[in-house]
Amino acid sequence: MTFSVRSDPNDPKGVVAISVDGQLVVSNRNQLKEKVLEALDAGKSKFLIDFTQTGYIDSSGLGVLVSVSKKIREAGGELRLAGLNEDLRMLFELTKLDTLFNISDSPDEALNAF
Amino acid sequence: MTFSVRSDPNDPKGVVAISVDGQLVVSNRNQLKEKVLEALDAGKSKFLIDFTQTGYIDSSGLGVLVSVSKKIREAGGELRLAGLNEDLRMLFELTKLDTLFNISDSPDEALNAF
Amino acid sequence: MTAAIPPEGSVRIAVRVPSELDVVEEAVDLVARHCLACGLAPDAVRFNLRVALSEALANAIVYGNGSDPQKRVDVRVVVDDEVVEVQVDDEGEGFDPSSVPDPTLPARVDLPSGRGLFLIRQLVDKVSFNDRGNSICMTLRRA
Amino acid sequence: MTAAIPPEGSVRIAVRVPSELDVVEEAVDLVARHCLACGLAPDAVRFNLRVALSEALANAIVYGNGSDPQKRVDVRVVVDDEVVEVQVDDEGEGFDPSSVPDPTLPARVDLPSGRGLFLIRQLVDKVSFNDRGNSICMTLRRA
Ligand SMILES: Nc1ncnc2c1ncn2[C@@H]1O[C@H](COP(=O)(O)OP(=O)(O)O)[C@@H](O)[C@H]1O
Ligand SMILES: Nc1ncnc2c1ncn2[C@@H]1O[C@H](COP(=O)(O)OP(=O)(O)O)[C@@H](O)[C@H]1O
Repeated sequence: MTFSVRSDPNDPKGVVAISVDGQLVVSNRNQLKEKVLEALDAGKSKFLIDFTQTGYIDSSGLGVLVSVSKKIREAGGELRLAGLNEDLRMLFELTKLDTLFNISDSPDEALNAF
Repeated sequence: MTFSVRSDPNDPKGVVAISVDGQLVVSNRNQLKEKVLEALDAGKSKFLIDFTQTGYIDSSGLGVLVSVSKKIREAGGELRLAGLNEDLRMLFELTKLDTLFNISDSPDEALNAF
Repeated sequence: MTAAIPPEGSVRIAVRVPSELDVVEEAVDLVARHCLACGLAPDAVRFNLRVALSEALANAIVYGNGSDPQKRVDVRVVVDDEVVEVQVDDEGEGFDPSSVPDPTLPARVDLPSGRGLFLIRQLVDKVSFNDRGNSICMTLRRA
Repeated sequence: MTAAIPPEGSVRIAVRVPSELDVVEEAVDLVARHCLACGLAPDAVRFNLRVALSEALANAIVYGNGSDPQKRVDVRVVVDDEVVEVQVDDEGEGFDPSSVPDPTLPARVDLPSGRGLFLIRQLVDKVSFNDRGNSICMTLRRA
């Protein structure tokens, strides 16, 4: 399992937290997209993608984040990223994607910000 | 340091115990020979070579054991080998050198046998 | 990088990879392990090299070989005291890397693709292609 | 084992070693690390492969290249799902391996040398030489 999705039934905000365990790359990025689309279909709108357990992300991983972010925005929802280590944060900065995403240091910080 | 030589001043038998740490191979076998020759020159005659900390032995390592064993015998001394793991013991068996050497399981057993 | 044996003191690794995206991660892991076996600093191997090689492999498989299972991708690595060179060859027609637009331009930054080569250039110290454009060589300085 | 790229799914490693006995241990370590990176069982790599490769390298350096620092020893390793092949080439005149006597014969068992090739043959699954005798190929079956 590369992605684990948690959604706390007692959370009044109804945030869907997806944790990326391992790599977010060309071979598994579509799984992430499906998880988000399923949750959107189920009426969810607040998403946290947690990279605390992530090794690396390739350009197609970054690409899927761009496209799910767009889907979420179109559905009137909100996406936050959290738990990026120094290397991962560098990828967002190099590609200027840090300007496109809401990036929090920790998952908790992101949850509080919704 | 590949070889450590211990000789307990309180040991009435005066055994010289040489421990081979790492490999006994073509690049260091002469050091072992020198240690034995020095001790023979100093009047020692009982030798224990301890392989508990040894990784592998190559054919020139086996060769140096054959030649020091001869030197020790010529000087009227005694050589015992100990602490050979399964792989090392196999080398002695394959080459039939197990018939040439006194091999004890543990260094203590060897010390008692002198 | 075409001689079978590298200069003294350096190590050469060659791996042939099938044209399937599913093997990219495994191939990257394998090459990374060999780089560690050569004594490369774990940090540089862990991230920059892995990401750059993932990009190059994915491009070779998808654009170069059109995901044709009959076609192969060859990875050659040379590690010496100073650098790691990673070359990825595909069996495709090649392309003109200078024609690839900058993905950080305001008009492109929200596109879902087009960041692969850009990332490679940012993450390694030197990138070169053969004339045809079906062979990329990425150089990372050690230390 | 001469093609630059091995068949799909296998890994090829090439190392050039100077003709100095002092580097044998380091070269053996390096090759062993790469074999581990290929997923070989640590046990087989730890002992049989190390001892056999030490012997082949020492022979190539001393007998093959006469310890001439201008001459090189080339080590090529191919690891696939079934076997590890380790080839050691020197620049010497070669020799006739069938002329090497059995070191376990009663008359030879107490000689200080002559056990290298014998050990290689015992520790690996297959040994072959080129016609000239300056290239030895040792094959170990995996698992
Ligand atoms: N090995 C290759 N063979 C042919 N074309 C390639 C190759 N690598 C890259 N390209 C071309 O360069 C373009 C940019 O690639 P890249 O920067 O990796 O972004 P992306 O893969 O997201 O399109 C690709 O769309 C493709 O047209
Ligand atoms: N690469 C080589 N080139 C030339 N001669 C070799 C080579 N390898 C082995 N030989 C010959 O084979 C003999 C036996 O080698 P070996 O069994 O390793 O024992 P040792 O190295 O102790 O003599 C050597 O003495 C040498 O004459």
